[in-house]
Amino acid sequence: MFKEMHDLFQWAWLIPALPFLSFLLIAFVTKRSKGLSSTVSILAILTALGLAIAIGLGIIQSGAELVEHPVIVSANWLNIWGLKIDIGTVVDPLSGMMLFVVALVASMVQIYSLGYMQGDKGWSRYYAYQSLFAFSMLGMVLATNLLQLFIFWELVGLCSYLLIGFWYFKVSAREAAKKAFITTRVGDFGLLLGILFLYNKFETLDFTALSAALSTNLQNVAVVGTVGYVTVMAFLIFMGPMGKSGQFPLHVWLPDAMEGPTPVSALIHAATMVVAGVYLVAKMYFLFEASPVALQFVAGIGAFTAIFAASIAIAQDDIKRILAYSTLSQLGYMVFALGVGAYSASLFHLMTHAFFKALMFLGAGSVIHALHEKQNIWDMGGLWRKMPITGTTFFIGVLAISGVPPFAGFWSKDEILAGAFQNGHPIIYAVGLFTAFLTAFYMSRLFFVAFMGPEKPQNHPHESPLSMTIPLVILACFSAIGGLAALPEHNFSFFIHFGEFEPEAMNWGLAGISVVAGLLGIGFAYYIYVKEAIKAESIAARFPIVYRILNNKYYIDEVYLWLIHHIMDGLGKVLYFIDIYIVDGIINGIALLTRGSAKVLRRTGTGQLQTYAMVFFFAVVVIFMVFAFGEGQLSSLNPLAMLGGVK
Amino acid sequence: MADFNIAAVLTPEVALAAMALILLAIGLLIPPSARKGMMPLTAFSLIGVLSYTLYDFFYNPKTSFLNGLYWHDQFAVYFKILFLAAALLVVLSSGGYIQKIPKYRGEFYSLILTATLGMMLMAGAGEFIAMYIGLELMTISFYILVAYLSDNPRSSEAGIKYLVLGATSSAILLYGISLIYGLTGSTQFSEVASGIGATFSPASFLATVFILAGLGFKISLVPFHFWAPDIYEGAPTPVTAFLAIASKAAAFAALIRVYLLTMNSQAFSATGQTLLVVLASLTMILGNLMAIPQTNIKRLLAYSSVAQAGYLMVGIIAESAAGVRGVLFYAMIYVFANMGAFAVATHVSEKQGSDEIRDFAGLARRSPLAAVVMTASLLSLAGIPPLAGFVGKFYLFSAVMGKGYTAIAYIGFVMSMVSVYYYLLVVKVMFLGEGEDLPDVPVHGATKFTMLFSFIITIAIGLYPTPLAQMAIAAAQSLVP
Amino acid sequence: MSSALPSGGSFLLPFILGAPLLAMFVIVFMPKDETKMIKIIAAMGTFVAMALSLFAFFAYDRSLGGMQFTLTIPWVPDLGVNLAFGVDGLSLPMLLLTNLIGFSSIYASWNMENRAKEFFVLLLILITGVMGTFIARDLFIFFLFYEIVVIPIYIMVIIWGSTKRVSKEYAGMKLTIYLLIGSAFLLVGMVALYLAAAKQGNPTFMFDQLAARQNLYSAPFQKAAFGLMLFGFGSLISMFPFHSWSPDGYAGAPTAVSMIHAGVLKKIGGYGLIRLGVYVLPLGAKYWAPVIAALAIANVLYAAFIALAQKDLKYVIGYSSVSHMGYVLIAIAALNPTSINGAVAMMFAHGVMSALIFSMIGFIYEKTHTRNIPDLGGLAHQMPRLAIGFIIGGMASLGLPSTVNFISEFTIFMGSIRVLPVQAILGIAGIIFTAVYTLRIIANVMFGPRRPEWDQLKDIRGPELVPLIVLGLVIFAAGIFPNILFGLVNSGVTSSGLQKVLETVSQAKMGGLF
Amino acid sequence: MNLGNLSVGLSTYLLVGAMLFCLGLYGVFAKRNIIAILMSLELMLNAVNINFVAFNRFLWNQKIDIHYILTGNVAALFVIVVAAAEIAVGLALVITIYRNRQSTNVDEFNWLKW
Repeated sequence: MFKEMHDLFQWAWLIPALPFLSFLLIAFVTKRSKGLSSTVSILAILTALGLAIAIGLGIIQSGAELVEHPVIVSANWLNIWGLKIDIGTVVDPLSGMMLFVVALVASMVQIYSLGYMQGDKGWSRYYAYQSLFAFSMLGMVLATNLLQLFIFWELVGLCSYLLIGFWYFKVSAREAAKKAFITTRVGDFGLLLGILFLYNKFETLDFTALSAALSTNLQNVAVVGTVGYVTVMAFLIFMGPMGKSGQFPLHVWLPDAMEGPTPVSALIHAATMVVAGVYLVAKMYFLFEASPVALQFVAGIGAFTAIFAASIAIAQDDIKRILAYSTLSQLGYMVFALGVGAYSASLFHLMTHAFFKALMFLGAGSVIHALHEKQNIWDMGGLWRKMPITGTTFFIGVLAISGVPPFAGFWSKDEILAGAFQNGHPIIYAVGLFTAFLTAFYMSRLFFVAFMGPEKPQNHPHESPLSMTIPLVILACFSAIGGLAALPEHNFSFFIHFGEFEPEAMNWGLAGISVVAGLLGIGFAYYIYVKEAIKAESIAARFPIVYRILNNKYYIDEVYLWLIHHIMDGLGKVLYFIDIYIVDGIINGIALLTRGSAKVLRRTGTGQLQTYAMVFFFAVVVIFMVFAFGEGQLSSLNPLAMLGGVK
Repeated sequence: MADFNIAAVLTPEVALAAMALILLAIGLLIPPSARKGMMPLTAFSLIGVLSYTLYDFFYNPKTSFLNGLYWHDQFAVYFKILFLAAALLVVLSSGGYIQKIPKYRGEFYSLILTATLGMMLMAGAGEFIAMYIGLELMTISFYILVAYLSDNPRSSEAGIKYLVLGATSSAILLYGISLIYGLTGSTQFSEVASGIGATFSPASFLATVFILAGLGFKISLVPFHFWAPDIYEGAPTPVTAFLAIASKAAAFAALIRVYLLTMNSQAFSATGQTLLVVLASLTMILGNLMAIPQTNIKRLLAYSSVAQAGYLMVGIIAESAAGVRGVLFYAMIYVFANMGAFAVATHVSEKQGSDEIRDFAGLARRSPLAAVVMTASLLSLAGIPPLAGFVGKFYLFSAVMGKGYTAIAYIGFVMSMVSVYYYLLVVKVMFLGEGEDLPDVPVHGATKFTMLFSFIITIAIGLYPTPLAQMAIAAAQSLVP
Repeated sequence: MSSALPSGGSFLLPFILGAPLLAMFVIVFMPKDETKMIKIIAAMGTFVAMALSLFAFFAYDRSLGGMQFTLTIPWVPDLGVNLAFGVDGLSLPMLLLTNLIGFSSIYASWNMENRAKEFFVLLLILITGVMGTFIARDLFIFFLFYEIVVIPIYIMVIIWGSTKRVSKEYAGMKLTIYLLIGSAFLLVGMVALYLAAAKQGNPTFMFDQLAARQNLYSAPFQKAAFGLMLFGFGSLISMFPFHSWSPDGYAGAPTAVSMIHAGVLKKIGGYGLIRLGVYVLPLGAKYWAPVIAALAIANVLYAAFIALAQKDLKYVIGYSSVSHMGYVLIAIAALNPTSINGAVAMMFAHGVMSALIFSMIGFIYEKTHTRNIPDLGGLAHQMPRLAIGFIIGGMASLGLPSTVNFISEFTIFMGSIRVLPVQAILGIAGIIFTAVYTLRIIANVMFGPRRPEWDQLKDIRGPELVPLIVLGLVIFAAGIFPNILFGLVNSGVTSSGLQKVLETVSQAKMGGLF
Repeated sequence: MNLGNLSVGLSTYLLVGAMLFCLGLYGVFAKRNIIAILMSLELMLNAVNINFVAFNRFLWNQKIDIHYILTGNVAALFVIVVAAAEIAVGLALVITIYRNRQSTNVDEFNWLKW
């Protein structure tokens, strides 16, 4: 069984290669023909999806054997003195799951875009970027080593940059793209350092080899140093995820990234790219596990981000921004899940979140499309009636994220909370639980305000075309039933786990608590926004400072901007001043001195012939004096002539 | 002792003297309209002598006559080649310029030849009085040549300045010679060396200083350089060229012989060597610095030639065959580099009647050849590869560094890069300036030949210095084995 | 003279050298109104050189290593100068780089009409000179070629340059004199080295001979001589604080000169430091390494910060190139084969990148007549192809993976973090600031609202696309398949004896963070 | 003072020579008239002549076989000839410059400077 599958797995490289081919085709051949471009791109990603599904099925069939022995195909990429890097593909359940999720969401988004991007001038460019993104993301998922992962990691960053700034003529989009790139770059700085230190220590970047090296050397203090060394490396590696997955304090770019086209937000900034950080931590989990401090840190950052972002989401009015903060919050969930040791739960949540968050973003896109680029939820209302498919699927998404059984989010979120509780992190559990409540609250708020309530007369919404609704329906199905993967005997955590596999039974008690928290949130929102029993405005009015802080996202953007504009740019200006007037000034000063002294010396040529004669004779006398009286004394000065160092 | 073959030793000198007299006579006899032919005549006779001298260099043995009064060695012949080549190029480039002088009387070429003769005597002299006679023959010819534009007050002012200062310096030189004679009873270099031995007295110091000052004046060593810019500026441009190139080289020929045979550091004084290092450094520094603010091309070249004297002194300080080779090599390429520059200056001065640098504006457009030759020549003077000057400087400074003097090498290299600054100012004017109101100045005939020849030699030696280097080493070894 | 031609020897390199030279001579004798023909001939000359050097690049036997395609002709026997050509893994990439950029620079100047004849004559001299430095195996010849290039640059800057913050005359003069003063010290060092090597007779300038006679150089001598070379080559590679000529010079220079200067000429400094400094004077290199490392950090961070404060496009890239050269310097200071690999690759990578971006800036300036960033904006509307070129250049500049720059930087970091962890970390921090200023100029120049005043501008097309295609292709080809480049460089580092030198040097512990 | 004890020896001649030389130098430095300067130059050259002749007479008055070695005297003769030539050219130049400038004052010969 495994043998036949092995042959299939060797072809995994085709999955990223197809979109790449499509990118090249669009860029160099079909860019003038809109229809061809999108066809090529969608065909490529659908084929990739097919392959991904085939591989996924193959993985399920291979069963435990594959879990123990991932299929790795690799070739040399760089080979110089002291640095040898391979590039290849790894097929294991984790990468198989990611392949499926990425390919699925990417194909849905690309199909959806057929409707959403209708009439946009940059159509071909859009699909070229989409293909490039699909290539990069799929390539990252298949990476066999850290450097390969980093390369694709940066490439998805590039695609994110290009797609956020897709409407480059919008100043906001341009700035958001820049911000996204630079903020993640800060994280990448740490990641790069981590990679360097790791290679430096273990002479390899291969995940399996690293894992083996670390486990054999962990006891050997002489090689690894103290645990502190591992901790430092783990911290550095974690900086990458902090940037990419928008963990506090590098989360600021993600809400702004919503300036891109909504399908892009769905694909990149909700379902796939932003979870790359989680994926990386999962891949490097052996490193984090070796350092309890680092794990603690990961959990802390994750939990804080979860509640922090959720609290901001409550006070936002922009539909995409609410979703963006929700994404941040959910990413925090995944991260702290990893931190508390709920490895499979985190990745499970990664998958389910991809389904329902992509669904909600696409739904939001459908709404925005229908309302001609209106994004403020207070400008919407009563949309369910006009847009039944969008409304229904969106509602499924809300239920899923709120953790209402049997929707997908319930299963994954519950596992995370259970993991936190059972692994002895009560505070984090509490935070997670409260976040679950907040999540349900603000998502319901969004839903109630935008889809229920009175219609706004100025709006003339209509249901979106089939190209947009079909992906919604498909994703809604996955959001509804995706969580059931937790149920069978060979369930999700059988395939994707860290260390020894220990099947765990559902803890229905804990599950009940989290369901209650979710329902509470929904009810609360219903009470405020549908029943209007308590006026939202009055709450805001009662806590004006809190509201303002939340509405302004804790002013973190402002702080950063101040730092950038005053500290960084100011330093730049100061250094420039120094450069011009001191470093260069010295040079110019020497030049000026030379020219000035030349001008002065020039005056010695007075044109008076008798002066010349006198100077001449005077010089003769002086030289004679030196000669006559300096002999002996002066020759001791002779070495002076030899000064200069070389000799 | 008295047996010597005059044909083997003195042919060039005799031929030159005869030619000078013939030209003088012709100039007096033929009508002014026919005097145009005197330039080619002079040039051809110089070519003839030069060819013989070249033969002389490679095939005639080292001899001397009158007890070493006059030497015929490769060192001397090398310098003769140099003087003759310089004279030839000056004559070739001066045709048009001299024709335009209203009171042109034909003795110009005769004087050039007598000056050349004087230089040759200096190069060959093995004795102080003979050297002095050569020096005065050269200098007196130059007095007249400098003041040749008798209607031009600047020219005559330069003449009188040169005369007074030159005579003062030669009086000082002579005083030194007389002291040497008093100390040793001889004026021959070899006997003087043995006579002075290793004994020092104030008189011997005084004599040395006086002789150094006298010759230093001719090579415009700082602080004896003050005359140079004034005289260079006032003199007719071809004369300036000859003065800058040949008279300086002649003084170096004499100085090398005198210094290496009689006053070098073993025989004389380590202090003296330190002093020379200081003077050479000062010469390089001040010469280059004062050239910076100049606006007159001749004055600029004058200061630059002061600086060049400093570089050449470096080779003497090395006191070795390598050093002398450097001086010889550098002096020869200096002829061509300077000659290129002066040929252009002469040409512009002839066509536009001006020596101001600003009048070179747009020369790259008006006469591309002249601009290119000027650029190459100036850069060769600065020692920028692949031009000959670089190799020359390399020889000089590697010789002196081989002796352990590094500071002077720093000064020399840095100052030659500083010199690029003012050379480039000229280049800038030629290439950037528009010069809309200035006439086109196409180059023709002998002038064009001079420019092209200097240019090609400058580049050729820079790219493939071996032939000249081997001549120079042969000449140096004939003096310092 | 006994300079008979050697029986063996490859004439490939002289041909490469001769192609642009021949084109130059043809142009000299052409009427100056035939600008079209002049450009075509110049392009042909450089194309032949590029094709031949590509051939050399792939024909070079990497497993054999060492100097190949050698040709040695005794030139000045009494000095020991040989006209010796040859390339190895260190110089061949530089040779290829020169020709890639040279070829592109002809096309980047395709719209040059003002005094075109002189321009292309000087440009071809410049290209030949730079090429000569890289293929010389003899120090004397190396130096000869190096200084050949200085004067054409000056003339080109003052005639075809542009005056912005500083006048072009000032910029040109500063560039020239600065580099020449640097080379004066270099020359002193070179003469001293030559004399030291000739202590026991047989004077020579051959790099390998000089390196083989290391036992003749005492440690103090090595320190002093390396110090001189550091100053000379350091000012060429714009090492802090000797960098101030660089931004002014690039800003004043015409496009082609900026391309060649930033692209390859600067690299002569790094190349010289490796070939002559590290290879011949390893003890000196070790002595000075901490200083180089410290200055390199200043380069990286200081220049990156200053680039943030610039308003003129060329100044941004000028300071950015100062900043990037810091990486090369760190690599040299780290003194191990990995980092030297990275240094050479980085020089190649930065050369291609900066040439591309300078050519794009050249087109922008040519079309809009401004380089002031606030005056520009939204050019992607009117000139999408130019925007693509600019973005590719920018992405390469900030070291995006899949560009050759990334892998070069990575190699440098990998090599240097072992020995100089603190400096390396500071240097790596530079990638953040590089990203900031690069993305800022991309955003402010290419993106943003459409500006009607640029509506009449035409996108780059036809010959103008050549720099983008050639250089862009190289950036990605070498970035995606790094072994193409690194295989060669590595063979150069490991086979030249350099590796051995470096290993001896790095025996002594330099201390570390962990 | 007993004049009879005053022997006229080498040092006397040298002293006279030195004094003449210095007088000449002083003239060159201080005189304003160009003719006077030319005369001062003559003084300097004559000082040298005195030196040469005195040295020959007192120190190096050798005789080989029947020939006296007269180097100093010969040198003096040469110097006299050269000085004559120099002064001839000098006077001619003075005439030229007087025609051009209507002056013989060296202070006014300063058009060429800096």
